[in-house]
This record gives sequence, structure tokens and C-alpha cells, in this order.
Amino acid sequence: EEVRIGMITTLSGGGSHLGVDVRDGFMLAIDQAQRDDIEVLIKDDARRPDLAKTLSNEFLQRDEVDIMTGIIWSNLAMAVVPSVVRQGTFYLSPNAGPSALAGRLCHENYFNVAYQNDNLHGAMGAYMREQGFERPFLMAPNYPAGTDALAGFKHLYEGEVADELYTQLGQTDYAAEIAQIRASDADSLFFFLPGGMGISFMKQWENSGVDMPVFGAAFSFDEIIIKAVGSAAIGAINTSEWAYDLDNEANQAFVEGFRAAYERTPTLYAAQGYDTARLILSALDKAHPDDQDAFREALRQADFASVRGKFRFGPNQHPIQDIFVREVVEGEDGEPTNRLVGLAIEDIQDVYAEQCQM
Amino acid sequence: MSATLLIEQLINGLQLGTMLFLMASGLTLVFGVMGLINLAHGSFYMVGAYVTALATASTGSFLIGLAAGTLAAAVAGGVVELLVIRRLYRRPHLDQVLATFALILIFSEGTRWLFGSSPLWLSPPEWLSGSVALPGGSRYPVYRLMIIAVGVLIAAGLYLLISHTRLGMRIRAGESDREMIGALGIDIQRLYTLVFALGAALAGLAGSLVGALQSVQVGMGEPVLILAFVVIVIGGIGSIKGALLGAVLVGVVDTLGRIFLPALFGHFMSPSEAAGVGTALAAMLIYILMAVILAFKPQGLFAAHD
Amino acid sequence: MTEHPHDTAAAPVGAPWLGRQGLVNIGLLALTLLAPLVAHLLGEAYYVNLATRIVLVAMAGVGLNLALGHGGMISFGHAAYFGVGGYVAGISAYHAFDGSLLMGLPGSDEMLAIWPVALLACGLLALAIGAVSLRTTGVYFIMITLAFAQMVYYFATSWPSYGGQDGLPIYLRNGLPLVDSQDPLTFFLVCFALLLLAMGLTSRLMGSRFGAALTMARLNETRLATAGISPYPIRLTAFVISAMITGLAGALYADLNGFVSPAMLSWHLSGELMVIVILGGVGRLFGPLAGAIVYVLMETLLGGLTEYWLFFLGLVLLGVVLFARQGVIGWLAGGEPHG
Amino acid sequence: MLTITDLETFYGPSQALFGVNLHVETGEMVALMGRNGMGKTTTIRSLFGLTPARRGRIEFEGRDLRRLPAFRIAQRGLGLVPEGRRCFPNLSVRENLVVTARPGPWDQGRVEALFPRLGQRRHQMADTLSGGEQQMLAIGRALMTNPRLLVLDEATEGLAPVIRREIWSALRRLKAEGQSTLIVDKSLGELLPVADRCTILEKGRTVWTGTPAALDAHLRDRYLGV
Amino acid sequence: MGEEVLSIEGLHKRFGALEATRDVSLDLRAGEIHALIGPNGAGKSTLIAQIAGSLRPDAGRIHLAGRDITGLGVAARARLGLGRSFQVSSLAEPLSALRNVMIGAQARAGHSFRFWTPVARDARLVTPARKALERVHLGQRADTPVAALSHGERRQVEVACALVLEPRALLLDEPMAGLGPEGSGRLTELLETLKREVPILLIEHDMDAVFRLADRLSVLVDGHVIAHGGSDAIRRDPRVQEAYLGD
Ligand SMILES: Nc1ncnc2c1ncn2[C@@H]1O[C@H](COP(=O)(O)OP(=O)(O)OP(=O)(O)O)[C@@H](O)[C@H]1O
Ligand SMILES: Nc1ncnc2c1ncn2[C@@H]1O[C@H](COP(=O)(O)OP(=O)(O)OP(=O)(O)O)[C@@H](O)[C@H]1O
Ligand SMILES: [Mg+2]
Ligand SMILES: [Mg+2]
Repeated sequence: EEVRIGMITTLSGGGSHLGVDVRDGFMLAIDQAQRDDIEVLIKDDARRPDLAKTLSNEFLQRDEVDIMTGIIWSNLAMAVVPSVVRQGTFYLSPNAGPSALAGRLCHENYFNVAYQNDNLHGAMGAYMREQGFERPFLMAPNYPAGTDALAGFKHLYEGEVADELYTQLGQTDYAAEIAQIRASDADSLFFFLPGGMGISFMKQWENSGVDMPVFGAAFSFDEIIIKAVGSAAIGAINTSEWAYDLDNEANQAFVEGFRAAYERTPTLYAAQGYDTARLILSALDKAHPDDQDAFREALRQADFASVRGKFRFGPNQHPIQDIFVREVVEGEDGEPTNRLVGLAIEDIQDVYAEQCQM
Repeated sequence: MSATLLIEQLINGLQLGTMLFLMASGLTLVFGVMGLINLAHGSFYMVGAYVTALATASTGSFLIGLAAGTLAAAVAGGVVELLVIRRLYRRPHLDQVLATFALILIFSEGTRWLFGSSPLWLSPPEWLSGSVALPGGSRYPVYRLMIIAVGVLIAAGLYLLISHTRLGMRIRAGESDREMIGALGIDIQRLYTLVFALGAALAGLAGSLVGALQSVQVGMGEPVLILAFVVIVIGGIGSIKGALLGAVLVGVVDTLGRIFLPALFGHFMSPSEAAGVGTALAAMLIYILMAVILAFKPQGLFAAHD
Repeated sequence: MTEHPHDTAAAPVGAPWLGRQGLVNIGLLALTLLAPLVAHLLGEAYYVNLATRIVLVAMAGVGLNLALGHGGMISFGHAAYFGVGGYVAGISAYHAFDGSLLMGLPGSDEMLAIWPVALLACGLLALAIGAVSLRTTGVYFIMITLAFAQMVYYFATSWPSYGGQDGLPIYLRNGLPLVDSQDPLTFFLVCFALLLLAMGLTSRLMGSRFGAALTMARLNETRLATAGISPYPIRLTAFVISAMITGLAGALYADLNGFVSPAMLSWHLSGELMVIVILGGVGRLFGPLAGAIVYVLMETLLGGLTEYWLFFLGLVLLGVVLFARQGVIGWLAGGEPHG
Repeated sequence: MLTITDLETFYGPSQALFGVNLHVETGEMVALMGRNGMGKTTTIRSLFGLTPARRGRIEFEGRDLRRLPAFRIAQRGLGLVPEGRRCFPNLSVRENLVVTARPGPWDQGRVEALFPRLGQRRHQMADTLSGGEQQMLAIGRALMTNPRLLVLDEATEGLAPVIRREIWSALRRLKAEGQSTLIVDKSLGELLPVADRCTILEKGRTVWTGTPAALDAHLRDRYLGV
Repeated sequence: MGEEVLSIEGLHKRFGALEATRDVSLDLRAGEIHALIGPNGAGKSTLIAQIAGSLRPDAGRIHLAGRDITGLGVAARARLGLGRSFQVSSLAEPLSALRNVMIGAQARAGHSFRFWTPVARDARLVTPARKALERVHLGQRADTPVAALSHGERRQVEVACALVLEPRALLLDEPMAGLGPEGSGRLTELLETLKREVPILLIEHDMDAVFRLADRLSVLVDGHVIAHGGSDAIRRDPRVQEAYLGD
């Protein structure tokens, strides 16, 4: 019997390169599997919660999909996921991992294949601590993912920070913040500024004459963003649960396949999309989603070769995984690229799992 | 908070202001002088940045890129005026809103179609990068100083153009009574095409200059468009002087608010609460500023036409 | 003095049911009502919900149209009321769900309790915003209404108690006495009835003395004052009523989506509401409905066809402004808008 | 110089002119007359292409004007003092004068000599001028375009008797200098002595054309309500 | 002469350096037409604007029927019975003449916060409005949109708008401007009968009409009343001749 997968993701408007990569990674896995009993329906949410909600209704009520996936942004996930899973459909998140869905609102039909949002920040906290930094300056936009990011960082950093600064969501000019950082007695900078915010910040940081090591999560350093930032990104250290030069078989196959199919280097979003599809495929080998309990059990086992190397789910069905450290370096073609430099933390699990009663 | 830091933040505010002015000047020209609500102004900003990024990448010269970006925005403006805008002058403001909203969609999605969703690379050239020492010991980026200079030059040029040339007079006359200026022998149609292209060129220049500091991507014009509207409304629509003053005011208030409000609230709240409340208030600050100014001066600081 | 031969103003016309315009109007209503009924019979709940969405967007538009079309007050901040209405529903359901109190009051998951609160909240908010904004005119008014809406927006995004930027889910749609609000068709019918009510109210209002004064306030304020009627209170009242209608639509919209977030308060939404009203035909009773049908359907259909659907949406909108001068209704029905 | 034949003009669906015939010779002053709402202003609007005529011919110095845009018509040498003044409110008096000026004998100095009040108010914004001052400005503005044919629609409306007298004497002087003029005005007492010919409109049609002397009491009563 | 209806004391208004109104005192008595004449730019319209409330005087007081109205707004003064016409007509162009006049009737018929009853067939509004239009001989054109009326006809609508208020005092700023001989003749007749109902402060440059209608005249020059009196006295006053009439 055929399986229908509904993907709602951001393909137009701001931040659409994330959605495009999730889609492309996901479809690469599906194509590679060469199964003709899987139909993937893809819709663009234009990053609007109400549109995402409408589309999810369309998938549930008209197309009667068995599995849904694709959402990039936490606020869209919050709009869509709780009602989808309550109505008995599986949802696998390839990116968004808001804390509420990991804790209070966790659900047996909800799986997160990427990370709980704090994972990468926490890992960086641990890494910086280990590297002996004593007074990092912290900066993030003032919205839930931003405050969670800094909280996650501090949770594993467990030391004193020079100062913390919240910027505005969508802010493009950071001159004032940079002056503030310069004036502080910080020994390093950790920031979380996803998308265009990060690009603007890094460019302005480069010309400011401040000399301080820069750390962040992969969200500000994916392959597409660092191309746009250019030389200003060189030297930045970032945490990611995946790197394209990670040495394992699944990953090599993925990176080569992706480059062949799309003529670009994949980002972590593409990797997450790919893993999501591969997880689904592995579970489909064991059960059909109509047999909910069996399929859920198959998902929980996560019996697939992840591009991250090892992969398993915690009790709240969020990953327990290793987080790596990458450095932005100049690539062979002169463009900046990420290079794997080490492991930040092993088997990280989010702190919200204990709030989850499933 | 040391005095040097305060001064540096004031310069930052001033610089943000001139950056906003670059965008606002074109908007106030088209909007105040031609009476057209042009939501698509941000699209020319984007066109300028994109073309500059592409041209800089292929020629390797930022200056050529800058010229190409400005020119491309002017051409885009001229074409849009000929095809769409000229049918809108006599129409109610609302039709203009709808049409230029449609133009935003066309420009943004068209750009994405052509160049994809990924941001493009554009950075200040070598000779403009780096920083100079400020009195008091801290350093300031050369590129930002250059933006201040360009903003001031453009302000002066536009002011002279609008207030002291026959061209400026004709534009203003056409704004209040198109029919009459035509009946007295002026080809207002052509004049407006030129002005619109000029406004677009200014937006393109702003996009090119600012794009090198920020990110060149689809939709980059929208947030700055809203801010530019705020600026020209605070300053008084149609007034170049007002746009400059409004821009600097917004720049300084926004910069200082972002930095000092959280610190201020820190005195009587826990640091994390203070950061939240202070940052939230800082985000609202320029809107509060605008509402207060309009509540007392409903025509902005400089009622039109200086 | 530039003449605006196509100004959307006009001599008030009698019943909206006469002539070609009447046919179009009746057709629109019938379409809006029958399409979901048929969908329901075919078991397609999705289309019923889509129709509900259209109806609610239209209702928000009816509210905006009162200010913007009939009163000439171009508000670029109606998302504030739409969103506040939505948040009233969301916050109330939230407190009802976890049994906590809000300022000493319990939450409620009854729509009949939520609606009056939403109306009151939006009315008061509009009273405050309108009282300041109406001191300005023209573009200044557009921008000051935007400014206030942005303040509400930033407040909502950065206030963590109700989810901030992430928004607030409503797990179970709020209830109504006697009927099952969970049922898509029932909920549609409730919304449809409220839309009719809002349109009826507008029509009646614009035919009344208040409407005559409001029309004159739009067309020539000096004339109105010289006739002995102060324009300010007339405008303010219309602005408040307009906000209340939009706010009620927002409360229902939150219930439809089961979710409320700052996106409902954003300037994009204000712009979209404006586009819907203009697209349908400014100052026309059925304009918002026509605009909502066209806009939402286009969004749904084009969105399914191509990733670049916004590009084509732009082309269509541009075509409408340039070639269908009085919006969709004007194009279908001809004639002049009426009060 | 100007010949209008069988002009028909519509405002949307409603017809305002049904057949206007009018002729102005070089150096001549022609008065266009008729009661309120008979089509005088509409004729002038059609002449200037502001409300384009649907049928008929407008010939100026041998060239057809009918399909030209307004600014080309004006550039051919027609100067307009419109009904209701329509000065540019957001321009100063001086700017109003020079904004559309074309080279010729009339310059700012000469206009200010004709209307000293405009000289005194040179830097005031036009929207704050008194009604009469605006009227002077509108005339001055038209003169500054140095037209070969000056067209005045209700040029003396709202002017104080002294000024009105001045304007009439100015018009007489202009005529003496050879200025061709087409004029609409209510004050027959002053108009008829200067005009060379009169054309009377009734319900959008030319019903009579002749010299002022031939305009007898019967015609005046029938068409002008005097 | 009747009792004082409108009185102005010591009114003063400056625009920057220009003193547009300088210590003007006037009154208007029941049953009369008081004409205000003066050269262009003398400050007549400015004075009217201050009386009607659209311009705030810098100093001075205005009383209507014994009540101090100096601090009131335009609408409040209109409700107290001050009718006004504008020098440049100010009407709602897309609406019919009737609708324009009806809005005046509406204010007389009570407040405008009535949201339910249709206005179109409300006899309390339509009847007086039609009557007012008929008085200015525009009954035929009642349902024509103002945009389609000629200049002269608009002036007539202006007057009808003022009449329908049934004012206690009427301020008319150049009502004859733009009217042909026939029109101004008829308006002169109308004003002659009207003044028995309501006193009129009349600004007009048509001297024939002024001398025929006015019971008293005040001459304003440079914001200052330079002469005051009956027709004959004013006609003969050398200062008036020089500044205004120019005979
Ligand atoms: N914009 C318009 N739309 C429709 N009809 C109009 C318009 N302007 C004028 N008319 C009509 O055209 C006719 C001629 O008007 P026009 O203004 O030419 O008269 P006129 O002779 O100049 O009168 P007046 O002496 O009052 O200025 C009138 O019946 C008038 O109602
Ligand atoms: N807002 C203003 N700012 C500056 N000057 C003004 C303003 N309003 C009027 N004036 C000036 O005040 C003087 C009086 O103007 P007003 O309109 O009262 O004249 P008037 O007597 O009605 O003349 P007319 O008979 O020509 O209509 C004029 O010189 C005018 O330029
Ligand atoms: Mg006329
Ligand atoms: Mg006057």
C-alpha cells in the first residue's frame, strides 16, 4: 500500500534556503531509495504560521497523508505540530526543535530528527569551557529561540560571562553592539544570529577592528551563509551535529550524491532532511504507518545509518547525539568553507526531556 | 559607561541615521514630491545591492559595481514608471498601495527566481575596509565614515535640487496640480519618469552601499522600507531637511535605546528580565518616538516643502 | 486641485440587491455558502475550513473597509485588532486549559464569553490609538496607525508569558452552547452568520445619519464642520467599530487555526488585509468578500502550482489595479460603490 | 489664428458641448459669453486638451491641436488663466511666476509692475494669498509664458474694483500691443467696449457671433439674462 | 435697527510679520445686511475665518446672541447658529447637491450618532434641503453630483448649504463671484428677503449688489477698519475711493 508524506517547508521569502536544502536532502534520499510506493507532497509555507496551518489541514483532511515533515521554524512548528500529532498523524521534524515540544508538549507521534534547539549552543558552552575561555560575551536576538540559545549555552558553560546582550529580531545594523562588545572585558564572543542577521553581523564585525575569537552554532555558519559573508567568516568556530567532511560511509555517499544532484555542497539542513527521509525509509521497511504502534516502534529504534555517524532517540524522541566543532577556513576554490576540527561533546541530551511525560 | 563609549555610540547613531537617510531621501522625493505611495521603493534598494554584488564579483571593482547597481536601479525605476506608475498618479492612494505591493512581490520573487534564495556576497573593497582611531582610543570603520560622507553630500545635493532649481519647482507644482502644469506647457510626464528614476537610483545606491555591510538577499528592502517611511513621516513628507533630521533622530534614538534601555532596567530588575523588557521597549522605541512626534506635530517636524 | 474622476466615492445607492451589482452580490453569497456545503457532503473537511478562512478574512476586511473605504481612514495597523482578538481567544483558552488565573479572572473556553472580551479589548485599544492617530491625516495617519500596530507586535513578540515569537496554541477549539464548534461545517456556519451580521451592520450604518456624516468626513471635512458636525468624534466612532469587527474576526481566526502568534499582528497582515479590501473594491459592501475569495483561492491554488507563486500573485494583483479599476466587484458589477 | 469648428465634448457619458464654433483673428480680442453652465469653461478645457473633444476641429495657426497633449498645445503658444485660479499652492509667488515661464517680453519685473502686490508678496506661499492676489498671480503666470493667444476664464472674478479696473486697462494695453485674447467674463460693462467680437453659447452650442455693437437688448435678455 | 446678534471686539491676527487683522470691532444686528468691503488681501476672509472658528484670533472676543463663542470650534459655532459660505466653494464633489445640503439639515435635526434609520427617505432631512435648493433656484439640479455642476451652480449650492442651517447669523464670502448677471440678480433678490429672517455679514466685490443690499458698510484696508457707515457716506469717503473704489 502506498505511503503519503506531506512536507510543509519554507520555499519562498526570507530564509527559504533552509527549506530548499531540507527538501533537496529529503528528496535525495527518497530518490536513492527508488521506491515507487512513496509519494511526497511538498508545499511552501512562505514562513507564515497561518499558511502552514492551512496547509497542514489540507494534508490531513484532503490528502490524508500518513507522515508529515519539513517545518523549519519553531513558531511554525508550534502552530502545526501539536494538532497534527493529536490527530494521529506522525510528524518528524527535520529542523525546528522548540523546547515546548521536547518537554511539556511532547507526544508519541512527534519525532525530532535534527536536534532540540539548545543542543548546539549547549555543546559550544561545554567546548568553550574546555578550551579555557573565562569571560565570553553572549549575544542573541530577543525571541524564544534566542533566549533559549543563551540559556542552553550557559547551562553547559557553567561559568561567569562578561555580559549578555539581546538584539532585535531581524536587526541589520550592529555597530552599537560591536562597540559594546569592544568596551567589555570579554575574552571571546559567542553569538546566535541565524540567517541574514548573522551575515550582517559578521561583515560588520570584520571591519570593526575588534580582535576576539568568535564562536557560534552552525545556524550562522552554514555553507550558504559563509559564502555570503566571505572572508569575514574565516576563523569562526561553530558547533554542528554534522559536517560534510565527517568520515563515515553514509555521509560520503550523501555528500557525493548531493553534489552530483544539485551541484553544491550540502548544508546541515540538507543533512537533516536526508536523515529524516532515511529514518522514515528504515521504519517503512518494518511497518506501515497505518499500524501506528509498530511504525512508531520502528521509528524509535532509529535503525538507519545516519550521516552523523551514530544516532539514537532519547525518551522524548529527540536525538541523543554527538556535537562536532567546525572551523571556517578558506577552501580550495578560495571561498570559505567549514572544516571539521573535533568533538565538542558526546551524547548530548536536552534538558527538557525530564518535563516530557509520554 | 564611559564618555568615549557614549560618543562612539552617538557616532554609531549618526551613521545609522545617514544610512537610513540614503533610503529615505529617494522615498521622500517620490512620495512627498510626486504624491505617490511607493511600497516598492525597497525593491530598488534590493536591485541596487544585487547588481552591485554581481558586477563587483565579475569585474572585481567595487566602484564599477556601485555604479552599475545605481544605474540598474535607475533603469528599473524608469521602466517601472513607464509601465505601471504613470497610470497611478491620478488614482487614489489605495490603488497605489495595491499596485506597488504587487511590484514588491514581482521584484522579490523574480529576483529569487533568477538568483536563488541564497544571499550573495558583497563586501567593502580593500581600500575602504579597516578602521581608523577615534579620539579616546577606540576605532571606527572607514566604510561607515564614508557612508556618512555620502549621505551628507546627497542631502545637500537634493536640497539644492528641490528648493533652488526650476526642475524642483516644476516637480512640486506638478504635485499639487498636474493638469495645470501641463496646461502651462510642461511635459510633466517625462519629468516624473526622471524623478522616479532618480528616486530609484538613490534607493539603489543605498542598497549597494549598505549591502556591503549587511546581507544581500531577497526581501532585504522591506525592513528598511518601513524604517524609511518612519523617517520621512517624522521629518515631514517631501522635506529633504526633514528626512535628514528624522533619519539622524531615528538612528540615534534606536542606537542609544538598544544599548541603554536594558542597562537602565537592570537597575531595578533581574538581568535577564531587564534584558527582555529593555530590548522589547527598545524595539518599540522608534515607533513610540514617531507616535509622540505626530501626536504633537501632526505634519512631522518640518511641515512639507522647506 | 487634481480631479479624481475615479475617486471611490459616491452617491449612496439603495439596496445592494438590485441590478447587476445585486446579482453579483447574491452570487458571491451563494457561492460562499454553497461551496462548503457541497464540500461537506463530499466529505472534504479541508474545503470547509478553507471557506471558513475566506469568510473570516472577509470579515476582518469588512471591519477594515468601514474605516478605510467608507471613512477614508487608511489604517495600516488593523492587524493590531485582528491579533488582539486572536490573543484574547488564545490567552483565555490557555488559562482555561491550565486552570490558572489572569489578573484574578479565570480563563474561559466558551466563545460566547470570549467574543465580548475581544470586542471590548479591541474597542478600547482602537479608542486609544484612534484618539491620537486621528489628529493626523493622509500619509501621516497611515504611518501612525502602523506605528501603534508595530508597538503591539513587538510587545507580543518579546513578552514571554504567552509564547512570544513562538505563539500560543489553542489545543481544543473554544466551544459554543448547543452546537459542536469542533465540527467544521458548524463552525463555518457560525462564522458565515457573523460575517452577514457585520455586513448588514455596515450597510445599515452607512445608510444612517452616522453614515452620511462619515461619508462627508471623508469627502470634505470642512463642509461637515461648517454644517455643525464635528468630524473627529464621527471618525473615532467609526474607527472603533471597524476595529471591533476586525477583532472579532481575529478571535474566530485563532479558533479556526487553533493557534495564535505575533504573525497575526505583523504589518504584513495589515498590508494583506488592505490588499484584500482594495482587491475586492474599496468602499463596497461586498468588496472584502470578493477580495478574500480571490486572494485566498489564489494563494491556495498558485501555492500548489509553483514555488514562485508570489510572483504570479504579484502579476495578478497588478493586473487588477491597472485594468479592473474598482476592484473585483467593480469589474464584475460596474457602477459606483455605495454606503 | 484660432478656429474651432463643430466641437463636441463629453464628460464621461454626458455631453457638454454640442457644436461650438469660434474664431479668433491675430490681434483680436474675442469674448465668449453665455449664462452659467452653458459650456464656456468646457470649450476652453477642450481647446487646451484638458477634456479632449470627441468631435470637431481645433486649428491654431494652421495646425490641428485636437489630438495633442496639453503641454504641447501650451508650447504652441497658448496661455491659460483658468477658472478658479489654480495657483500652485506649495510654491511661492515668485516660483509660481517663473516655474512655467518662457522667454519673451513678459518677465517677472514687468508682471510685478503690472501687479505691485505680487512684488510685495514675492516670497509668500500661494495658498496663503488672498483670493484676489491669487487671481493676479494666475494672470501673471500666464503672461510669463509669453503666449501668442491668451485665454482668460473669469479673469476678474473676485477682484476689488480698483484692481479690476487695472486689469481691464492692462488688457486694453495688451490688445493695443497686438496680443490676441480669448476671454470669458461676467462684467459686460467692461468687456464689451474692448472686445472685437462676441460668441454666445447656449446649452453647449454657438448660437450667435457678432460685434459687441450688434449685441442688442433682445439678444442680451435671451442669452445672457440681462 | 434690531438687536445685536453678532459682535466682534478687538480682533487681532498675525501671520508672521503680517498683521492680517488689526483691532477689528464690528457688529451685526437683526434684520440687516452689513457689507464688508475692501481691497484684495485686506483681511476680509481672514476675519470671516476667525468669526466662523476655523482660525484662532490672537486677541479679541466674539459673541453670538450674547454668548461668548471665542473658544469654540467650527462645528460648535455652526450648531449655535452661525452659517457660512466659502470664497472658494467647499463641497463634496462626488455627492449630489441634495446630499451636500442635507448634511446641514442633519446637524439641525439632532446629533449624528444615529446608526440605524436610513437617511435617504428621512423627511426631516430631505424636505428642508430641497427647500433650500429651491430658494437658490437649484431645485432642478438637486440630484446632480456637484462634480457635474458648473462653477456658478456650485456657488449657489454653497449658499443653500448655509441656508439650510437656519442660522442666526450668516457669513457670506463673495457669494456672487462666478454668477452671471442673471444669477447675481436673483441672488440679490434672495438676500433682500432673507435678511428679514437672518442678518447677513456680506463680503462682495460686486459694488452694484453691495450698494443695493447693504444697510451698513465697513471698509477694511490692511486689516484695519478705515470707514464705517451707510452706502452714501462710504461712496463719498475719499479714503475708500482711493483704496478701493478707485473712481
Ligand atoms: N466635470 C464635469 N462632469 C460632468 N459635467 C460637467 C463637468 N463640468 C461641467 N459639466 C457640465 O457641463 C456643462 C457646461 O459647464 P461649463 O463649466 O463649461 O459652464 P460655464 O459656461 O463655464 O459655466 P459658469 O459660467 O458657471 O462657469 C454644465 O452643464 C455642467 O454641469
Ligand atoms: N495662512 C496665512 N499665512 C500668511 N499670510 C496669510 C495667511 N492667510 C492669509 N494671509 C494673508 O493675509 C492677507 C489677508 O487675506 P484675506 O484672504 O483675508 O484677504 P481678503 O480680504 O479676503 O481678500 P480677497 O478679497 O482678495 O479675497 C493677505 O495678504 C494674505 O496673503
Ligand atoms: Mg465656467
Ligand atoms: Mg477673501
